[in-house]
Amino acid sequence: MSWLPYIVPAWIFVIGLYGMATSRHLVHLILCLSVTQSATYVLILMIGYRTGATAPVFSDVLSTVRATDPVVQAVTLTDIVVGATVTALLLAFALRIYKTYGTVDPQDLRTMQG
Amino acid sequence: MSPRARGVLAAISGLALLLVVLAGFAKLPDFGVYLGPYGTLVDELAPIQRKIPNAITAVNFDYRGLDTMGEEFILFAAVAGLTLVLRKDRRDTTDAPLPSAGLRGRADRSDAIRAFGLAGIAVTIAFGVYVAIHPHLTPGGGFQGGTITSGFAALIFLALGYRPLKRYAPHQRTEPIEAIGAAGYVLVGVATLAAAGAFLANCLPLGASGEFFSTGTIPVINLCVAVEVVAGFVVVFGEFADETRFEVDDEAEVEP
Amino acid sequence: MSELAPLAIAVPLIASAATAALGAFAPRSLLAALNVAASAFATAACAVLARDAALHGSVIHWFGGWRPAHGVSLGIAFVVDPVSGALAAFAGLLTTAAFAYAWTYYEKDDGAFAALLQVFSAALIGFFLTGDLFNMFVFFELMSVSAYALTGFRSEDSSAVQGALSFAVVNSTGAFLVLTGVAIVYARTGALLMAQIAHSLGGAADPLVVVAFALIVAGFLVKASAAPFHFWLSEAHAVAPTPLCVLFSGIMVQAGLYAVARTYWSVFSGALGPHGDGVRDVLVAFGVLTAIVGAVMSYAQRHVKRLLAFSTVSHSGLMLCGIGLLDPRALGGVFVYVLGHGLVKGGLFMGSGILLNRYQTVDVEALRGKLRELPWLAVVLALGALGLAGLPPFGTFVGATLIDDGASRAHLGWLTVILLLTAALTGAAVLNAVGRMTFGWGPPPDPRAVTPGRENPETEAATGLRLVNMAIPTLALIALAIAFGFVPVASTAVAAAGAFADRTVQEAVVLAGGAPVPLPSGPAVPLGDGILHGAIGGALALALAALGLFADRLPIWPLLKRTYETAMRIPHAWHSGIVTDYVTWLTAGAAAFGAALLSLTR
Amino acid sequence: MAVVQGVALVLVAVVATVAVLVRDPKRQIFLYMIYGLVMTIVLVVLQAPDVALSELAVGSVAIPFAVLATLVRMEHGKGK
Repeated sequence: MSWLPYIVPAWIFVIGLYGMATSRHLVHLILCLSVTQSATYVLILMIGYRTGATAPVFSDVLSTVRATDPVVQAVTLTDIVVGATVTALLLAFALRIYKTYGTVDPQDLRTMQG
Repeated sequence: MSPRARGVLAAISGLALLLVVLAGFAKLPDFGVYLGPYGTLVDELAPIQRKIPNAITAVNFDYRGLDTMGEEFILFAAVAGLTLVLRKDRRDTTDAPLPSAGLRGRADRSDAIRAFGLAGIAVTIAFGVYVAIHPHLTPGGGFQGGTITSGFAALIFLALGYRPLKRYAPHQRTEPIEAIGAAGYVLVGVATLAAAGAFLANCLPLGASGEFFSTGTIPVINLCVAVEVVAGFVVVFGEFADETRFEVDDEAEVEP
Repeated sequence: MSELAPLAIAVPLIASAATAALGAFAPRSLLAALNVAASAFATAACAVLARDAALHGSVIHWFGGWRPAHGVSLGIAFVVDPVSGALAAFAGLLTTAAFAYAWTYYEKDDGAFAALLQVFSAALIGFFLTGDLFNMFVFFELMSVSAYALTGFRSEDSSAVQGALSFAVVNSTGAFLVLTGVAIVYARTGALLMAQIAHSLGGAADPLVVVAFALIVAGFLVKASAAPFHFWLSEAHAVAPTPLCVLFSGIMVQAGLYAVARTYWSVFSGALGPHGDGVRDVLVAFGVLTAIVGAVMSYAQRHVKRLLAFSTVSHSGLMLCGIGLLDPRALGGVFVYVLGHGLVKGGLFMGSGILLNRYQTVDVEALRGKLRELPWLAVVLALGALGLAGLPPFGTFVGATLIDDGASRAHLGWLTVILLLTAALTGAAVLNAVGRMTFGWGPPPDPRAVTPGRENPETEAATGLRLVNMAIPTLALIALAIAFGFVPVASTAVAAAGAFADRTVQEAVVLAGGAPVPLPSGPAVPLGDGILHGAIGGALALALAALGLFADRLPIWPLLKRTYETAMRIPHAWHSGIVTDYVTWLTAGAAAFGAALLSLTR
Repeated sequence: MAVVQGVALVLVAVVATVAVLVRDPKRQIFLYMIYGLVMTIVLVVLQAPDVALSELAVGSVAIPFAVLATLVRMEHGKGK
């Protein structure tokens, strides 16, 4: 049953989606999207984790201590920075929408119906 | 859909998705058991092949350097899009000053806050740069250090105000720098393609492990990334700071 | 020769950064020339690679020079087979056309449009060429982010930003699904190179493999705009700058479909092969749903760009059916269809851009009778409509023929009928609009319906040189679409799809460094039945268009009208324009897709 | 170590839930910052110091800054 910890990223992913789906404010929605994305980081890093291992930074080249998977960490690292800029881009969109319509409730923004 | 109907449907389908995902997760290797050959191999080989103690950096800037190049341009595209939306919009519609003070009411910014702010800015830059330039030796690198360093722009704005931000972190001028950082990464790739026959293959001497000038192309690429990340986030901070700009304040803003 | 593969993305990226850095100072003509040259280079590089791959076998470039050691890959590889090379070249071609069309487009812009478009095209090319699953995700994100920014480009028009937001929220969520799938498949195999994952997965599937496949494919289906993940598409298309719509509809959506095929054939076909029937049923079901929803919605539109966008949804469903048949012959048909459809749809979007430019609107009712001033454009649009319906000699009919072959080989004869009908309906939608805009035919609009206001013109009014500048690429794409039908590609496409689907050869070549295998000559493909089918499709399109235009003269018109309007309320209600609804549908769709796959592959 | 990891993981799931269910962005952003901090702890106990550094800078400074600026702007009503 040692897969139980994986419930955590699955839960964060789904609760983030639920928050997006029921959101009534675009800024809230964007932060929920960011929470959903963070679920993927947790999942990826958990997958690369190995019990008792250290971070894959070796102070001396001939180290014999087991290390965690550097690939997953490299992957996550860049993703976090990218996630932040995408969040910023979305906030800019939300702000622009607000300036026109005076609202950021998705329910009130239905000009695209059809 | 009505909000209520949507809430119900979202809850039901979210639950269903959770079950589907968990059906797969249940067959994952136990937590704490890592089976894959990839990471293990990199851990073994990176210190030998690249004379680098930090295996993450080796993956980021060499073994999977192409991914990082892609991520660099994601940053580039997102910042360009953000600038486009916010700046064009300000030019078009909101030239008129807004009525009241914004994020930083200047009246309540005491000398103590300024002093702490200045100290914070100095520490942020020092720490950020330190983290940014030693990725081949310790945890850190252009991404981490770059984001930390760029925090100085946010601090200037919060502690000192809008004008100092414009003066010490003029984000319109950092935009070309961001592009140069992004282009630098690709140009390293093209140069190594010409020199070593493969895109992003190392063609510089590796040096001795643990020294500052070692690991070949990695510090060069790291520098490009650091430049781009700092410049990119300075633009982001500057653009959002511009959004809270009110002319009333600009007049009264005190230089530090 | 493999050096061309990284250059195909490096050159556009450098051009992009240079455009952004110099945009404020350099003369516009210089930047335009730089960008067209960079795109043309990328196109040529991909074409050469594709040709090379066909003649000598897959072209592989190992980034950083890290070849696999002892069967374990350390790095990332671009693996160019004839299919991925050809599609990358096509992406380059459409980008070049878009740059040419936009040559004088954004005169007040400081280069941001060109810089972003260049990043977008590099991302597409990288997406097609890569042989690494995580790298594919990176290019997927790069493509998406530059597309969001480009969609919101006309930010003076606030609905553009709104469309961009819906697009970004839905597609980002899709990307997270892909990433989750990649993560759990990495946990199982410890590999990211597709060939190595496939090797390591072997021939056994358990729920983990099925769920990983479901998540990855569901995420890519968001990009492919399969129902119920398609809602973002019409919004993004309606507001995006026209040169961009050409790329969105012509190749970006198809990139999502390509990724579905790539994921199945290069990664999961060994493990899921024994459950092929279940996978096929699910994919075809989603494809049919998409084809029908898209066609019906397309026919109901009066905004030309939205009409074309929904028609893209429908054609994407058709191609998804072709992929879902899991048959190399149908798959070859899909690849031909991508090219044929991309040329036609690109031409149609460029035509709509001319309308928008000249009349500041693309609302059919507002344009009633106006197209008489531009008879050549009416002809182009009508021809494009017939191309959508699959009338020979448009390239689409060759693709449709092969997909039909696959369907009958899988004993799914009914599928042929549905695909014929939906394609005809999308053609009819355009013909209907052309009839109204040119001759003022058709019943007048319901006065209760809201009339959309003037749209922001994308450019200064088209006169003289600028009109010529926009007309040339439009005509060129439609002409190419017709000419493409005469190129004997069918047999080669089937052979290329066979190589694309051959996982064992890919493993041997990529992972073990085996000798590449040149493309064998494909089977003979008789097109007789296909020509007949295509002719029926064209005739159906004309008949359905006539029904929309002249049905008000029938005695049963009031009943017909009431029934139609009542029935259409349901799909209209789905397309509510509310982004949270779209997220809900996406969640429901992903759950349904995963659950269906789990139950059918037990 | 296992206990610390367990606690951190449960905590991150709880904070995520709260951060999502608080509907008012003005309050949500502070929970989001706490979420960033908890996430940083999780990353540290998963032996990912590099990632933790990034998350700290992004989740506790960069995104909150952009969000707060956006919310301040929204306080002032629509443009023009």
